[in-house]
Amino acid sequence: MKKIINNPENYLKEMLEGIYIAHQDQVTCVNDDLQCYVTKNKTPGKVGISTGGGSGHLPLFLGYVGDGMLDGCAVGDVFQSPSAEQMFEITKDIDQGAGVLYIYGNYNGDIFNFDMATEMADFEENIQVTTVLGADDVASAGPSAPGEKSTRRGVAGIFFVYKCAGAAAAKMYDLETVTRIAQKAADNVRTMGVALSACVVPRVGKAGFSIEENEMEIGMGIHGETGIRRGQLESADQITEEMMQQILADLPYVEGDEVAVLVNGLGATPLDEQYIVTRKIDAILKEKGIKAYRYYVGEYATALEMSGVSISLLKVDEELKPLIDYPVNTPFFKQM
Amino acid sequence: MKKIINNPENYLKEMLEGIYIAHQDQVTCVNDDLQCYVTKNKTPGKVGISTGGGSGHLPLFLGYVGDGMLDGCAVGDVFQSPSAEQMFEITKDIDQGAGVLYIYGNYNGDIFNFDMATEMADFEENIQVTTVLGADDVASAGPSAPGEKSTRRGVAGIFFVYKCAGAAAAKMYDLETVTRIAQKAADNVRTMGVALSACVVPRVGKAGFSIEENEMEIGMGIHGETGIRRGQLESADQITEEMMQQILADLPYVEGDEVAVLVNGLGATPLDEQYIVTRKIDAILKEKGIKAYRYYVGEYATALEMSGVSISLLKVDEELKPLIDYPVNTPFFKQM
Amino acid sequence: MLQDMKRYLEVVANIMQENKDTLIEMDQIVGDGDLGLTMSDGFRAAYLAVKDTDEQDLGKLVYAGGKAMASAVPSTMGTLMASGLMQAGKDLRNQNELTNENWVQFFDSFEAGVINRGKANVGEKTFIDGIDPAVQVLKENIELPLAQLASKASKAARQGYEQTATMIAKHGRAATRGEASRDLLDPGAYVAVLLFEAFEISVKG
Amino acid sequence: MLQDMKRYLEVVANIMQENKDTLIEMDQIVGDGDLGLTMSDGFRAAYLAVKDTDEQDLGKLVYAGGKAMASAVPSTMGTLMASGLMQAGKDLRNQNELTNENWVQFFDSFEAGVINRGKANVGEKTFIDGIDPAVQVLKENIELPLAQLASKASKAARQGYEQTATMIAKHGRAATRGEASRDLLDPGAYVAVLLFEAFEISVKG
Ligand SMILES: Nc1ncnc2c1ncn2[C@@H]1O[C@H](COP(=O)(O)OP(=O)(O)O)[C@@H](O)[C@H]1O
Ligand SMILES: Nc1ncnc2c1ncn2[C@@H]1O[C@H](COP(=O)(O)OP(=O)(O)O)[C@@H](O)[C@H]1O
Ligand SMILES: [Mg+2]
Ligand SMILES: [Mg+2]
Ligand SMILES: [Mg+2]
Ligand SMILES: [Mg+2]
Repeated sequence: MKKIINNPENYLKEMLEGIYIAHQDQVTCVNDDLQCYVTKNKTPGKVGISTGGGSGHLPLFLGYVGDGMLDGCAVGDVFQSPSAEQMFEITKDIDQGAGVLYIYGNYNGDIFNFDMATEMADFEENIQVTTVLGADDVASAGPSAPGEKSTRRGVAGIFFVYKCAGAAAAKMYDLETVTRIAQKAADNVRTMGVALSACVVPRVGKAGFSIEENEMEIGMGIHGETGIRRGQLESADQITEEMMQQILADLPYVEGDEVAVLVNGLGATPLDEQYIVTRKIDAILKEKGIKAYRYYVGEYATALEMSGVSISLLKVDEELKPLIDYPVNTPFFKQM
Repeated sequence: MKKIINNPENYLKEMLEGIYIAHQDQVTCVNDDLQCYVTKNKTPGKVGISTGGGSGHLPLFLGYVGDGMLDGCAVGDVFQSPSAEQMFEITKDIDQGAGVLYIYGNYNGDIFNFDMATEMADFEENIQVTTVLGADDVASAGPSAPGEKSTRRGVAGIFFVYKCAGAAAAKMYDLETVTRIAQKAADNVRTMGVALSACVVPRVGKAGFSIEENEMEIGMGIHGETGIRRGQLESADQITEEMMQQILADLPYVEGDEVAVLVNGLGATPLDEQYIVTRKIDAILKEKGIKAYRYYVGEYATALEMSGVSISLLKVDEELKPLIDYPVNTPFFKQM
Repeated sequence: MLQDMKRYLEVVANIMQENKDTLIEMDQIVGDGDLGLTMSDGFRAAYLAVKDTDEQDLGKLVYAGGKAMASAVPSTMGTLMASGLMQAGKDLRNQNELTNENWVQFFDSFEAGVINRGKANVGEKTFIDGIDPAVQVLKENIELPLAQLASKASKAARQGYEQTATMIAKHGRAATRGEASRDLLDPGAYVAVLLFEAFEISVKG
Repeated sequence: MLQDMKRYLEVVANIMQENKDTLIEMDQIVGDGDLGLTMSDGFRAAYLAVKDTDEQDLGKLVYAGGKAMASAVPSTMGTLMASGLMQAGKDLRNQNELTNENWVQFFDSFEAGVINRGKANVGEKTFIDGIDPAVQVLKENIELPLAQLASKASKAARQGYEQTATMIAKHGRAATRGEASRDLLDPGAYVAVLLFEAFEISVKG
């Protein structure tokens, strides 16, 4: 384990202290619980949006709390869900009188806890809460049958759900509308990733799996979950082609569509390589007659020091485009 | 070598193509030479600011081209200087009638080429050019005697020189003033880094050095240049303490000073760890009675997939503070 | 004697601690490897929350342990185990002795709490496949001396656990492996085995 | 015959290619390891720029090679070698034969161009410590048959290079090592050795 840390038991606490120090003008915590992370900027009548999930994915999840995006985030320990009580405390803090939307990734632990928190918010405070799950990882399972719950994991594509829902809330739409828009974004985003190396949970101290020097794993999850194919490392163009094929076929995205594209680094992969992938994505989209409405490139959802990238496509229409374009100002992500 | 790339010979070209595709609304290149990177946004009468240097450090150098910062950047191959002709072409493009300031790191190759470019600008186009060097790496050499050229390498601290000079130019100050301010920022910034692992130049294909699993190197340069001490990996607090001691003693920064702080990830080190370092920096500054005016945390100057961090302190006064606060909008760095 | 429940939770905390690495390794094969940490931290938190209390209501005592566990380790299995304890606590309200009936109620309610939160059925390769056969045995043999009852239940839990190597996972991270998950033993079901081993030890005296 | 200069630049390009890995390894010890790439690419570019030209002016031919090298490999040594060629080109303007005098002028001007750009003195552990002794030998033995002259110069370059293992680096990345740089051989000085080995080979016929 090669990390710049102190006692692994203090990893979360010290990381959060650093974040609150650096960004004290914009964010704070509820009831002195560092794991209850909220924006300082409230707007009466605005729908509150909260997220939550395990740490180890910065800037996901807390990095999207700020103007034009989210209001709060329950922060779990590395790769672990925060607790229902923490989610509930945040819900009370960010309710600005118009109800609260939960947007989080499709993981058991998070679902169980957000469900408990929803019950608490209903019973104890009469706050209306709705939920939209991020379940964008094409590699993690087949598409779900109509009416069935998706078994797909949520990965980087949740960024687009935050982006659209956050802009809708900032425009003072009501809870029903913000929820509908979030669900629409979730329904129209697909992601696929590739991993080149493992990552180490600080308290575990060693990698939970390994990838050989000449290998890659297509479709690996952001906690190291098994992907769809382990094989010889290929060229950037080949890897991009394989991932794009799976993504494009899934929704499917077709000629004439417009998409917002997120090229996301998993942690150790230089930006250089992410742009080499971007170049190939653009060539593939052009060939298919799909228009790239906007590109986001960089680290948006990481897996500690894992190396690799993921690609997310969001199909946009006239309702989503202005929401994608809406300005954002969080300590970790800004758009003008 | 574990990289998502195609033929290493095409690394630079393909990376730049990706960047121009993703950010076509803001940047372009001169004369179809991808390595001559300039902003699309010109302001008549504004001092033009150009930088340049080898690739492999994204978002350095080209990432700081945009509103409120730089106008152009000559992009070299990985860890190699761009050519004098490329610098000259950019100089002609970004001269908005008020002369051009070159800000770049203190490396032989860059100096030789920018010197050639300065001669060309003088002789061939009669454009007035001034130069300020980034030479902030405390680990790379002792302080230079008064009047002597610094032998220190330029590393992440150049970000602050760009920031101040960029804001000064945006405020329409003249070349002499912008140059004076850039020099003042350069004189008041100090950096120290630590590396935990090596990086691989794509065309070389293997690491130029290695760091054992339990080792770190304090003071290593962003091309893997030897630092001041190789030793057992220590805790985040110990490492931060050692780096801060050397930085603080160097200017020196003293009680009552105000500083802007940059905590910079070298590429593979998660943001989490950078914030653990931030927390300790803040404790040390408080103890010394130095005020942290603003924190920047993230990847600002990387060394491909090297893991490690650097700390930069800029001493600010009433002239520099509003320049630090001035808004910026580049594809890679935004401040509101 | 409520002391018996405190002692049981102490033995559980210890056995999870001893099996921490085993659970980590098992979970690393199908999931993210956190199970050893969450089970040892979580049951430790439950025990510490009840250890020094004067509470005389068995139900409130168990419920408090569950709430403490929920806050300490809000992972999948952490929340499920907490939900189990909390449900058992609700159903044991106003009891203050550990009769055979109350022990059986404890495990029966524990299972119900987990099912209510996690919605898994028998045969879907989860914790349920470890606890369910043991609860059946408890119910059918409620008249046996406690030590014998515990040992019978413990055997049933282990058999149930071993059966998971023939099932396809339908829940959690393992589910994404589909058919490939079949030959693997389920780590959550192994937690059920440990809960009943602890029961055996703690009632042996 | 300008053919001789083209042939010389071809041999240089080949010898840099052959020594690519050696130069990379030497430069990795003190610097960033790029030297093998820049020298082989740079001198290849210089050669390709003159290879098929009808240019009859020796100076213009050499200058064109230098400009091509400057654009191709703008690294420290790349720019220095380009500055050397460009200076030699300026000083050989209007010449069209490769007499002994012009060969000596070529290397003398080459050194001057490098010093003008890089401002290094003899004894500062750079390329200069390889080329300077060789240029002295050339000047002192200008009347010798060309093959002998080249071989004498080549020996002097190698001796100069070996001397660098006693010097402290004052320039470039190596300079930051201070006293620790003393025992190391300078890779830039080794490039001077290769330039004279190529000279020896190319005039041997
Ligand atoms: N819905 C469920 N009901 C009961 N047990 C479950 C359920 N989902 C998962 N489990 C159990 O949880 C175990 C994994 O727990 P844990 O490691 O905490 O999950 P994760 O880390 O994947 O969130 C599995 O082995 C399984 O036995
Ligand atoms: N000012 C100088 N004058 C002459 N030679 C120099 C000078 N500075 C450096 N060198 C030579 O350049 C060599 C390194 O070249 P190169 O690898 O291109 O530099 P870098 O990669 O460090 O920029 C050194 O070994 C040295 O011989
Ligand atoms: Mg990173
Ligand atoms: Mg990175
Ligand atoms: Mg797990
Ligand atoms: Mg070099």
